[in-house]
Amino acid sequence: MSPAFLIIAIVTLFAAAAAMSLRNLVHCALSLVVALAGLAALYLQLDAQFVGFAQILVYVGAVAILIVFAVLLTRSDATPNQAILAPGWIAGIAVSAGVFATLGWAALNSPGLPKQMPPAPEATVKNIGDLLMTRYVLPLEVIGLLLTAALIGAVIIAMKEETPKSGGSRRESAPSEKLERTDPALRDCYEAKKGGGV
Amino acid sequence: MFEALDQIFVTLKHQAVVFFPDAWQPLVSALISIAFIPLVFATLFAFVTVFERKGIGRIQNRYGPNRVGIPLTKIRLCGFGQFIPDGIKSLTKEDIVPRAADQAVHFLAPVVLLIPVLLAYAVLPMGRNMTAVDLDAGVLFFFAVGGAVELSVFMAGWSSHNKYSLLGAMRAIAQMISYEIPLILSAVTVIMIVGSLKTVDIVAAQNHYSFGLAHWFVFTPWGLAGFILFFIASLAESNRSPFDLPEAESEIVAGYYTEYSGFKFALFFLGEYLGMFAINGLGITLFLGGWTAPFSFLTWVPSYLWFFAKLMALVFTFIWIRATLPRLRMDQLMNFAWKFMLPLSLVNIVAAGVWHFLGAGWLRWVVCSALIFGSYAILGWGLMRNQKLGKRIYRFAD
Amino acid sequence: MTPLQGCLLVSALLFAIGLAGAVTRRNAILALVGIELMLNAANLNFIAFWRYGPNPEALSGMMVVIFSIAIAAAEAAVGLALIIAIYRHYKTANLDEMKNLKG
Amino acid sequence: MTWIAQNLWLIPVLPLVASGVIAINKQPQRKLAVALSIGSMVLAFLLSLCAFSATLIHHGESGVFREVAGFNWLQFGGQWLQLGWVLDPLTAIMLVMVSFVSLLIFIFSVGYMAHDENFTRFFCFLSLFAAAMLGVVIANNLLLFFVCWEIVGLTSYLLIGFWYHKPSAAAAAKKAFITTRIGDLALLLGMVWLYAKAGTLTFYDGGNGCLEIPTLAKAFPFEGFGFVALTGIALLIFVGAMGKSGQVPLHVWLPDAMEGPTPVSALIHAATMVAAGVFLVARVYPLMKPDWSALAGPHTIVSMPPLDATVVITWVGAITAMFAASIAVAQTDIKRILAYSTVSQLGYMMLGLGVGGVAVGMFHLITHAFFKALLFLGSGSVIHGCHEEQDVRKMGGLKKFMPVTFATYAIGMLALAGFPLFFSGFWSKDEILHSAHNWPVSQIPFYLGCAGALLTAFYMTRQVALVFFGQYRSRACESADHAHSHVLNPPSHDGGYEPHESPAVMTVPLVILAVFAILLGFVGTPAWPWFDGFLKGEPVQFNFSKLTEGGTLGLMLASAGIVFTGLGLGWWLYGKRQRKTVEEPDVLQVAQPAIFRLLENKYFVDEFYDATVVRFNAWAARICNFLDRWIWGGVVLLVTWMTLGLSRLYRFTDEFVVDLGFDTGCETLREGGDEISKWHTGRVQTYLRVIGVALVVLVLFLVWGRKA
Repeated sequence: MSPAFLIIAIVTLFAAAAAMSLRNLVHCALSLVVALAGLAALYLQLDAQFVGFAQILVYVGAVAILIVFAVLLTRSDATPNQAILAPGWIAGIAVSAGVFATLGWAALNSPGLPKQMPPAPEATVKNIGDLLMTRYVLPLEVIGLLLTAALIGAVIIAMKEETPKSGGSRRESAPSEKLERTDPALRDCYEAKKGGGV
Repeated sequence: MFEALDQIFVTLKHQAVVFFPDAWQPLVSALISIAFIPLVFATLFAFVTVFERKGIGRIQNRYGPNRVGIPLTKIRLCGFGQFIPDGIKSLTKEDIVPRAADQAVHFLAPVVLLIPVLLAYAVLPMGRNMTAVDLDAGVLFFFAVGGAVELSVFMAGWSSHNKYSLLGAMRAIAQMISYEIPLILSAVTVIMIVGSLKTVDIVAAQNHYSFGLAHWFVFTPWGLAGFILFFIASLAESNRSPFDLPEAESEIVAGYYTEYSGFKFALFFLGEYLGMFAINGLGITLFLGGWTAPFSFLTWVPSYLWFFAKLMALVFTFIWIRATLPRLRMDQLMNFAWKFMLPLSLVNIVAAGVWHFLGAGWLRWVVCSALIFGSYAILGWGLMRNQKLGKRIYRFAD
Repeated sequence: MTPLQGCLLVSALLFAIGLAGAVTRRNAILALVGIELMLNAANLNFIAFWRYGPNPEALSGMMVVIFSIAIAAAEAAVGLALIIAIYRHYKTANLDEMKNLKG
Repeated sequence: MTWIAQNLWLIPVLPLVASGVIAINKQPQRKLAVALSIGSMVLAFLLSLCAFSATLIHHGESGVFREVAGFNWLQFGGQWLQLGWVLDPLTAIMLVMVSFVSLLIFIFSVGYMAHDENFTRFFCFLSLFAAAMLGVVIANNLLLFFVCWEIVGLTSYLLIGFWYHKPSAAAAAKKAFITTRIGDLALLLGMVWLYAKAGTLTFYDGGNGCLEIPTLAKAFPFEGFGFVALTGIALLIFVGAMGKSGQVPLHVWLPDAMEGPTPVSALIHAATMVAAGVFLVARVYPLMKPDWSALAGPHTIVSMPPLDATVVITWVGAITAMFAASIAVAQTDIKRILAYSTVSQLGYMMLGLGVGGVAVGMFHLITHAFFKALLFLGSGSVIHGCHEEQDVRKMGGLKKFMPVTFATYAIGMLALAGFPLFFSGFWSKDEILHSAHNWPVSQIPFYLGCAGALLTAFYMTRQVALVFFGQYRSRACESADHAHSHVLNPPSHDGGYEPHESPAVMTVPLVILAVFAILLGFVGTPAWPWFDGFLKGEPVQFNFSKLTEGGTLGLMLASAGIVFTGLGLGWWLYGKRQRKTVEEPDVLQVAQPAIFRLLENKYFVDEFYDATVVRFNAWAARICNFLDRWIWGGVVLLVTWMTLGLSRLYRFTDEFVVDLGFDTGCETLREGGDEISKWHTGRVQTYLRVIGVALVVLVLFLVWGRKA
């Protein structure tokens, strides 16, 4: 339990809690970014360099942007003045508390967990690439297929049903509309990043 | 003697480090090399601002700044002292924050912009043995931290509660994300060929000569195509013209930093330019052989000079383009990214693979060139035929 | 408490937070965010077990994380697309108003 | 095996392809149709010439030159049914005749049908007919023969009824079809019987053919009265031939068939198809007149050969010849006269086959084909010139209007009448009479033939006199007011409705045919019986003394006398004093009203058939109708009612027994579903909570399971 680990963990957890509890959705998204960045830092702590950077690239660079766009597209970026909690939220809190209790309890009293840290393994990008191309090649292909399907599906779902308005209103329009036009593009980019990164 | 000149900064750093106790030495060396980056590039930024103004003035056949030299003296330096009053002005101006703005985010935005940009320099090899941190996944790291820029742009645009800011931010994000794909995909070709994400390895792979000419990747078909794609994409990534829609003065006042002034604005400005330098540095590392000399008989010139020479050349090209090309329209921008550059970069990856597996010989040159130019011709023909990038249509308010 | 257990605790807490958010908040996007958090908690578990596990050379945990990141990407894309489509249709993004699908 | 014998099949296939292509083309493409059909016929004609020359080359060496080719068609039981074609003198001569006459008549039709809007259909049918006819000619297998034979019948039906908007044409087509059906049925029976006996239908198959001695000897052993079956088969096949070539009593369809366009009458109902019956008899002659001694084998002595089919053939032929000729005397329709003369000439051919063998009958067939085609085309030209007028009483004096037609027609008429020495008809007919005279069985056919010859000369003279001499009796023929004649004949530019000479495309074939009608006779003179030798495969040499020896000369003189008598009589009655008006009664009618009426009404054969066959047929049909309507219909109705009742029963049980149970069951299920669906709130987060609880429970369970 190095102090660095403690600090990072605490920051991450607080950011996550904030992401789940703030009123303004954009603040939530930003603090989610902080939490994810913290997780990436944790991965680096655990000598998983590639995964850490991939985490930043994907989550900070794309998922966060995606969420932010979704927030703007659903017109919910203003601080809501009605209740932010769904009815029956107490039960939810209770359930999640129970889940945490069971998980933590299991983590603490499960015997046979290795006590000390083994030497850092050789986890260079080259090894990862070799493994991806040899042993995990089938999952890789499947993932590629999945991403393609998700890309097409996302585009189809989010496509506007009615034809976009033509004329000057198309050039200088309300942000949401412009975003809706560029919206599928985001998903695309995000998928291609995965392809390029791995 | 030339080796000494080449390694002078490295040796100086060692001299400085040895004064510290051994436990601290790695930390100190890292700190030193990190501390130098902002210093060097901030001065470069200061110089380039003036350089750009003068260059554009030259191209537009007018005087750039040509008065200010060293203060309190008569030395003019043809106006290259201009950045000093500019800096003073921007540091002393009042810092205005709109009442409706989201204070915290509005304050954080420039910081969030600047930090990743500075981080990105950590993996750039600016000379022989002059890489701050030689990460195993260096290029990935570069792109990862580059991704944070979009976030800061969004923060700036959203937090200042100004529709122009929001428009600019959205434009910028859409544009950056769209052009990040050709950027990364064209970099992937190099990574494929070199077989490593380490920037140092990439430079080393280009650091040998035949017939006196360096083996830069830009001298291969796929490398040339990749470099051109990378260059265009980097133009868009750093929001330079003709891709400067995010801060299109004539359309949206100043884009996402409409509501920024004074020091924060200066930070944004700095961030923009540093980002431009960084991405050009990456382009140099990937395609233009990093700090290596183009010709074997020029290897005696110190490596960092080569790096900065190439950097300045690219920056000048940026300025030149800015002074030359008109601004695109949003749909043209998107079409260009998704329908032209993305397919071409994918084809380019295939071409690189072909290059790799055909082995040495004249055949791979033919095949690669045929592949790239054929796809280029087909794409261009198809897009031009149905007028996707056709000439501007004037619409009137209705 | 060993470092592994620390990691596990952190991930458990992260998971719980994500679950709580997904269960309690009204906004669909935040539910999605919570799910992302849970996924990341799971990833953290994988990494931790890979790091402290018997043979880290297999890199299995890392691979799983890489794939799960990819899947999370797809999941986020499609999920947000769904939310946007629903918003277009119902003009709301509140989960407790989307309850037409019931017996 | 010669190349031509290998590829003999091309000859019928070419017109077949032509007709197919024409059939799938659009109606107005006349040029294409003409080009295709005539081109294919030209090719077929050239190929036929190749075949003929091949036979000529091999002529005179070691018996009859004969080459067969075949292929397995379909297999039933253990054996293959083989189709094939044969090339021998008979085939060759028929090929040349058929293709040549067809070619000429095609060319003629181009002019004759020029105004018809179904031009292309006409040529499609014609080509199809030519294909089938050529197939009949080359067939080496009774089955293939029969198939082509039926197609020929079909095309004849189609072409007789070509102007189906005329009720008479439709009726005639039907009549022809049904009448020939009777004969074809007999032929089919004979074929089946032959197959049952001999086990093959191939004519010549190197000793295994059904016409060759070994097979016959095996199939019809002389002991055990095999010859009875043989004669029966032969007679059945002959009935088929009777149907096709209009022998009494199946001749009734042939005169009515003249309703079709004149080229059709010329081609099908004079030259080729009706001759197919004769050709059939000639083809299967070994069955008709078996070589008993060869059948019996070397060591059985045939003391007295049994009667064979040729006797019947002879009698039928002789009667037909006389009978039809007598009818032709009293007809007024130019084409009907020719039709009856065709019938009688066919009778002559049969007579010749019966008494004299293949060569005699075939020789008359060939010559007759040419001059009868010539006559028909001439009549067509006349009809064309007189604006669709067919009544000889309304014509007259045409020789100044259409000289070419007159000249050629006169040649044809003389050939038919058998004018001595210079016309082919004389030689062929004379040969027939000669061999009839030498017939051992009876002399009556000979006398019948002579009477027929006399009548032939007489009625032909009558026709020519009425048509070409005197003056034109039908000025501005208002009678040409049929619906189509206006369409077909716009008023010709040379002033009103004057008869006019036909265009060259029609007259040139006439001339060619006329030439052949003259020349063809000389290949079969008694002095140089080349035709006979050619068919028998024996070398012939010129021997003038043949003319004088063995009563030949006397017989020639006799027949010449008969011919002159007929001509003179005809000229005396009709030529010398021409009739003035159309309505004026016929000379014979004045002289012998009763007989004339009998003849005019064709011995009331049609009425007789109407009274017997047709009525019986109608009555049987009525019986069948009654049976179908009441007996079988009743049974079906009964079954229907039973089914209905049964289904009613089922329905009842369904509604009131089965459904009740299901309804209650479904009801309870639905209520249960309602109860359970209350858990289904539609709120995602509720489900998520439940999942969380489930997770907790799972973990606890695992822990306890580990503990326990």
